[in-house]
Amino acid sequence: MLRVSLEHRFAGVSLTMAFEAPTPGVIALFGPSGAGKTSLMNAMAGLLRPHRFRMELDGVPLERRRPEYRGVGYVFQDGRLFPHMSVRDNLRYGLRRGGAGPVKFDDAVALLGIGALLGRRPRHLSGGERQRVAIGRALLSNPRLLLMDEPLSALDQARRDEILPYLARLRSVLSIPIVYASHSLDEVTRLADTLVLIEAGRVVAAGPLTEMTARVDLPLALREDAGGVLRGVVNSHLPERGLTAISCGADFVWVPQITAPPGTGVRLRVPAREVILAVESPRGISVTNILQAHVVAVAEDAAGHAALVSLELGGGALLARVTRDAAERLRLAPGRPVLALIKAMSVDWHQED
Amino acid sequence: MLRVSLEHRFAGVSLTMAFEAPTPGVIALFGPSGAGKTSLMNAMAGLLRPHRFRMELDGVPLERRRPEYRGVGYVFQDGRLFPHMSVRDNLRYGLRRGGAGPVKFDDAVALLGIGALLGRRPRHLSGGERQRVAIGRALLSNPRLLLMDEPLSALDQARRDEILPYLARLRSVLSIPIVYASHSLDEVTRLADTLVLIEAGRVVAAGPLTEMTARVDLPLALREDAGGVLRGVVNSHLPERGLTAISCGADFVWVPQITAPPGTGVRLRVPAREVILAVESPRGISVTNILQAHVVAVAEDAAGHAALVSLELGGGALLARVTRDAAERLRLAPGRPVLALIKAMSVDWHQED
Amino acid sequence: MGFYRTVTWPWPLSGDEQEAVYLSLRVAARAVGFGLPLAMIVALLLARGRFPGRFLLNALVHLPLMLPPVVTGWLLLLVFGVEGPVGAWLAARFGVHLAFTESGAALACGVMIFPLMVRAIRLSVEAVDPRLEQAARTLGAHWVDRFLTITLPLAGPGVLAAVVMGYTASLGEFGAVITFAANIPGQTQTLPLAIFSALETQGGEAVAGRLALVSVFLAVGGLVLAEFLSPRRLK
Amino acid sequence: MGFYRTVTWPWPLSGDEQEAVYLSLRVAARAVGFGLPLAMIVALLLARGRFPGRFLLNALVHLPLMLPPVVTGWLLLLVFGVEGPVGAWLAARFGVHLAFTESGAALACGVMIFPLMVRAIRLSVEAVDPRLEQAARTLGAHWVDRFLTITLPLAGPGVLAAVVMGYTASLGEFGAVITFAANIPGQTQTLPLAIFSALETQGGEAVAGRLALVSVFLAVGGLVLAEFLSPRRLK
Amino acid sequence: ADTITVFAAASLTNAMQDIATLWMAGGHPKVVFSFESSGTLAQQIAHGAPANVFVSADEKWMDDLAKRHALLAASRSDLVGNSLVVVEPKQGLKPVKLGAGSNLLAVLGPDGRLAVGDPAHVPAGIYARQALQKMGLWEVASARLAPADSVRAALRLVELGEAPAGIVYGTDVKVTPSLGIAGIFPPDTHDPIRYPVAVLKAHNTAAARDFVAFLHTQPAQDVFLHWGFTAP
Ligand SMILES: Nc1ncnc2c1ncn2[C@@H]1O[C@H](COP(=O)(O)OP(=O)(O)OP(=O)(O)O)[C@@H](O)[C@H]1O
Ligand SMILES: Nc1ncnc2c1ncn2[C@@H]1O[C@H](COP(=O)(O)OP(=O)(O)OP(=O)(O)O)[C@@H](O)[C@H]1O
Ligand SMILES: [Mg+2]
Ligand SMILES: [Mg+2]
Repeated sequence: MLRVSLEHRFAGVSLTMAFEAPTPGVIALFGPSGAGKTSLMNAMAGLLRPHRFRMELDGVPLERRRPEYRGVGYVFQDGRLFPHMSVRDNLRYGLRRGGAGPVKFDDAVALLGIGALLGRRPRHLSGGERQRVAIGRALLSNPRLLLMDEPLSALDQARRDEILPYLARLRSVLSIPIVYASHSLDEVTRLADTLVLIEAGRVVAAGPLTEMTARVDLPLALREDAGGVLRGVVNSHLPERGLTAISCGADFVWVPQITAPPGTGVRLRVPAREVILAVESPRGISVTNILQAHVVAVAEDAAGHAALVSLELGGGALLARVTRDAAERLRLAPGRPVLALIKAMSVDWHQED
Repeated sequence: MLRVSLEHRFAGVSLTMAFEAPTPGVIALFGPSGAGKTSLMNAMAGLLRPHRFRMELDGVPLERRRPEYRGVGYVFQDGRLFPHMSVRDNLRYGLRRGGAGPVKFDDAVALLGIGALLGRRPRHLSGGERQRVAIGRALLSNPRLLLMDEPLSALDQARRDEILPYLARLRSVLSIPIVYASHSLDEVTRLADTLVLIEAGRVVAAGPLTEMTARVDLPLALREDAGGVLRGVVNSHLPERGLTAISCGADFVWVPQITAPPGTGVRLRVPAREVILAVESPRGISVTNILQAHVVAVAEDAAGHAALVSLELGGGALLARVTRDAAERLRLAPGRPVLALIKAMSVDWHQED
Repeated sequence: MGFYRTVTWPWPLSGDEQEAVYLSLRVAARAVGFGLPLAMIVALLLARGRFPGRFLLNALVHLPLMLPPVVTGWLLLLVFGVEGPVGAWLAARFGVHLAFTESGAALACGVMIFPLMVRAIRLSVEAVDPRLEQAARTLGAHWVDRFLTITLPLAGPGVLAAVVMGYTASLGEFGAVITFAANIPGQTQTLPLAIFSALETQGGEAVAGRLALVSVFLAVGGLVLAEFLSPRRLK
Repeated sequence: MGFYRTVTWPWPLSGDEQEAVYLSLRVAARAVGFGLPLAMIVALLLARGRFPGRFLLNALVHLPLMLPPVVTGWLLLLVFGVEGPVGAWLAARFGVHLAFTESGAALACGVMIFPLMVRAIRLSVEAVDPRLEQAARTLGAHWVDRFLTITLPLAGPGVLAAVVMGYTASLGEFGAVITFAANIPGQTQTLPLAIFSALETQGGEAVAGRLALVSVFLAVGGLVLAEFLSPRRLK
Repeated sequence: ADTITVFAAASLTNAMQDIATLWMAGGHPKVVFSFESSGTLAQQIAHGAPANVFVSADEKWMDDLAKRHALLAASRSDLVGNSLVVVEPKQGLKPVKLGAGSNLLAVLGPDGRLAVGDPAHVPAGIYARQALQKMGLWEVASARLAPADSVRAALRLVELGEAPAGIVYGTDVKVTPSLGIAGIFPPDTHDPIRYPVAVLKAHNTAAARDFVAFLHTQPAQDVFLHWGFTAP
């Protein structure tokens, strides 16, 4: 369990935040620019000394330890590579001081794709290359807790997609808890176990990811990219149709064929805007998943043109966004049974561990 | 017209890039980390002197002018605010030197939401706040060409959504051409007129955005977030149903009601994965747009599980991604007429000017 | 050992001593005041410039540091004396005489502290991130503008250090001053010269100690001021 | 004017002159060598430390700059002379005599150049981005480690400047050395002292000029070396 | 250990070096010198400087050491004497009448200064002050002085044209070809200029005593004469 609480005032800005989250696991700090994510992380690393601060990791209070003895790895928002050292020496810096850990130098280098850069100085790197080195440096210091402040915002999608699963693996294989600040909902839903929503120096809500994403009462649901998360297990592959069946509780969800063997735990993310609701089963249509569900709650967006529908399925909860017009046509209301039509292509899947 | 060509070698990395693009307009440099975007921009600003370099804007060769007389505004990837000046003085720095321009101090401040920060020093700002100030500073220097190197990657979605239309407006109202580096396809498709795809120091393809996005032969089409772009005009609003009809050539596309008055030009982006294809018209379904189209080309992704379908509609070209299974079930092939089912919620719209 | 008991509290100062104090302050102010702008320019040239003769300039600036002050004073006489090339010209053209005058003392101090000031400023200028200067370029700032608005303010600690070192060193400058400007009470007898005179006089240790204490007070006053003005506090 | 014609090419040097050159180099090397580590520590304390007495330390370090060198030499005599508290203890305990020895000349030089070295290093240390030190902290580096691996290497230009200034200033140090170590050929007569002797000798200006030229050559050699080693080139 | 360290007033530099050469040519132990102002040397000796012999440019500093019991009392003697002169550039040399009704100040012109050793402590300056006082010129002249930190520095000011005239020792003018003596102060206008010598008690060696004795021999005295010194 990680428990953190903080009170601090900057000239003009005051921060009062507290949360707790199970460990190991990824705790996402999600909030807009200026919400206080970096300040919270600085406090956790011991670099900011707030007026009040408590921090307890698995029963061990850490707030009094000095940063160098706290064992908290930190990927800074602003990189902070050592300009006078080669990439190799930057990476080794933590390696030598943190003691040998489960992360190996060569593995980290290979994974982050920085093998060709080892001899260079940081100022000869591109923005994204720099950030990858910073991630490697923090990983190799063998921390008991890893803080990552928007580590991927300088990276392209391909590189992100490559690194994200590795971060997920860190969580489960190394059982290093990770606190992850981001304003990308996509990253957060792919990675987080616990979601801490921060706004203007306050924690708006905190809880397990799957619950938080299906709630229509949080500002999350109003975002363009809102979506629900299901947990499931790979059931079987149908190579001839290029599909894989995932069982989520009572339901099967079809996705384009994946490589994970049957039995693997996966996380499925279904964007709310891509969920189609129907009351009759359509035919001759490219949609592959037609799931039975019933409506839990309906809410309107601020403009009143879109309806947010919280759905209960056999194996979890999802969110759908439809036009108000459609909601009226289909007479959506709590308790109404509906069919959730989900393109196989709409389902993002990620291996859990 | 902006014409740029460059040849340069760094130790171990060689760059050979050339493109031309109509002006005014937004030219997006799109490519992965380390592709050469920043190097190209540095050369355009005069800060890097490549071995060979040509740059011509509207017939005026610029490559020989010194940076301070080139009139090129630059939002740097790494911020570079002046640490010894307040936010206000940072913003005014370019304002005083660039001469009075169409962008007003108060407007820029209001738009970027930095009014409360004017008295602060940059090191008391959060990462996102810093980037907003950097954008303001470059805008206010009244440049003839604006370079923006991943200006929004440190910003949250809400702030991005707020700033993007303003950047689009800059393009059309002020007719300042903008070169915009990004690895977010979303930003690029919302903003760009011309798309320059860069990879490993080479220009892979360049051309008008709408053409580039509908091609199945570019690496673009393989991305999760691939999607087609349609240009249209607001036709009419249906307040009682909360919808707006957009006419794109011969077609109408329904979107959740928008505020732009009839006659406004808009850009619609339809993600490939959200396009459903059907051969029969479905009923009792939340999908609002059912558009007639025919298949232009079909390609498979690398794994062979998804089919990329290039569609021709009455008013433009779209891309659809369906499972291979569905493509087979529906017997999709060039020339086949299909129905493209598109949720109103799936259509992102952006005002053109 | 007995000496320690003989040093007395320096106040009140005698008339001559007061005069030496005021003179020292005036001389230090002029040395620093006139030297600083020049030191800035030279520091900038050395830090950022790439021109032939750069190394020569560097060596020339260091000259007063590497020669015994007496030699510096003597070279000043050779150059700025009435028969020296510059001195003759100054005398003929403007009727200005430097030797034996307060201005001469200030010149000697200025030359002696010049390398210290240049080094301090140069170090700070070299520490300024050139990427910030690049940013200023794209905003239309030409080089003078950039220097005044970006480089110089960011090199603030160096400029402050230059002023502090120049001022304190001026208060201690002896050999070059006495050689070039002689030791004329009220005109060129700065504190160090008065201290030296006292020290060389039989039984003058106590007076020398008193005056040295005054000198220390003045310098420490300058340090306090500098500490107070230091950019770290302003930030 | 006639003087310029009388200065002759300094080579070959006479035996005494050679000895003065070697002695000067040895003294400068010892002054810089022993002074530098101490200057680093003091510079770090002044730049980053917040402790009572910090200001006093700062003032103390500046003392040799603000006093006439002769007074510094005289204070050294009072402290390190055979009758001085430290000098007496050193003599009784270790049989070490500093006053009027080569070691004493090195001590006098070291004390004189100390404020210059501290200032240069301090300036560079203050210019090191503390966020990099923070990053090193989170990677487990305690303060000595951090200082040696981050702060010091990044303050490289300052350390180099300290060495250059210390070395060149040592080659020019006069008042404190002659007062504390006397002017004994082969033992404490460094180049500046030899130059002084020449100047005091009737008709010795030409010799003084020659020796000053030697001094300049030595210092310029140091500058060349420093320029060559400067971090800018290494980057 | 046989080496003799001699602390001697700076104005003796040339003569002493010549004598040392002479001395060592006779197979005697090596002599090394430290030339400085007498005051500095005396203070260094008081602080334990390893000098065997001290030659001062005036009596006072020798008295000072005597009071501190630093001298081998019996060894103290007067070595040589010197004269005090007014020096001017040879070209356009204007002779100066020294004594009552002196035209010394007229030589300086309207704003020229008279270069002297610092009357506060430089022996030559102290003698100059005595002489000027005796001639009744001190009141006026004291405002027209250019006091230098040594008599050589004063001489150099005249040589470089900064001062039209100066008061220095006769020995100083001898070897400076561009300068000439414009007048010699009558011996009664100032204390006798004498250079006392003594062996120092703390470093009293036979060689040192021999060397002092040698200084009084005719060959040594001839060298002093050659450099312009007078008999004590
Ligand atoms: N040293 C400081 N002095 C004053 N205000 C500060 C300071 N540091 C941060 N703030 C303010 O505190 C708030 C939180 O800043 P913080 O950097 O924690 O935000 P963030 O959530 O990390 O934002 P971003 O996503 O933009 O990086 C901001 O409003 C910022 O302006
Ligand atoms: N000064 C330099 N010396 C050597 N190589 C360099 C230098 N600057 C850039 N490079 C290399 O050139 C390539 C292009 O770098 P550039 O910064 O232009 O990439 P980018 O497209 O902006 O990447 P990113 O999205 O990560 O910012 C990279 O491989 C980088 O390592
Ligand atoms: Mg932040
Ligand atoms: Mg880049």
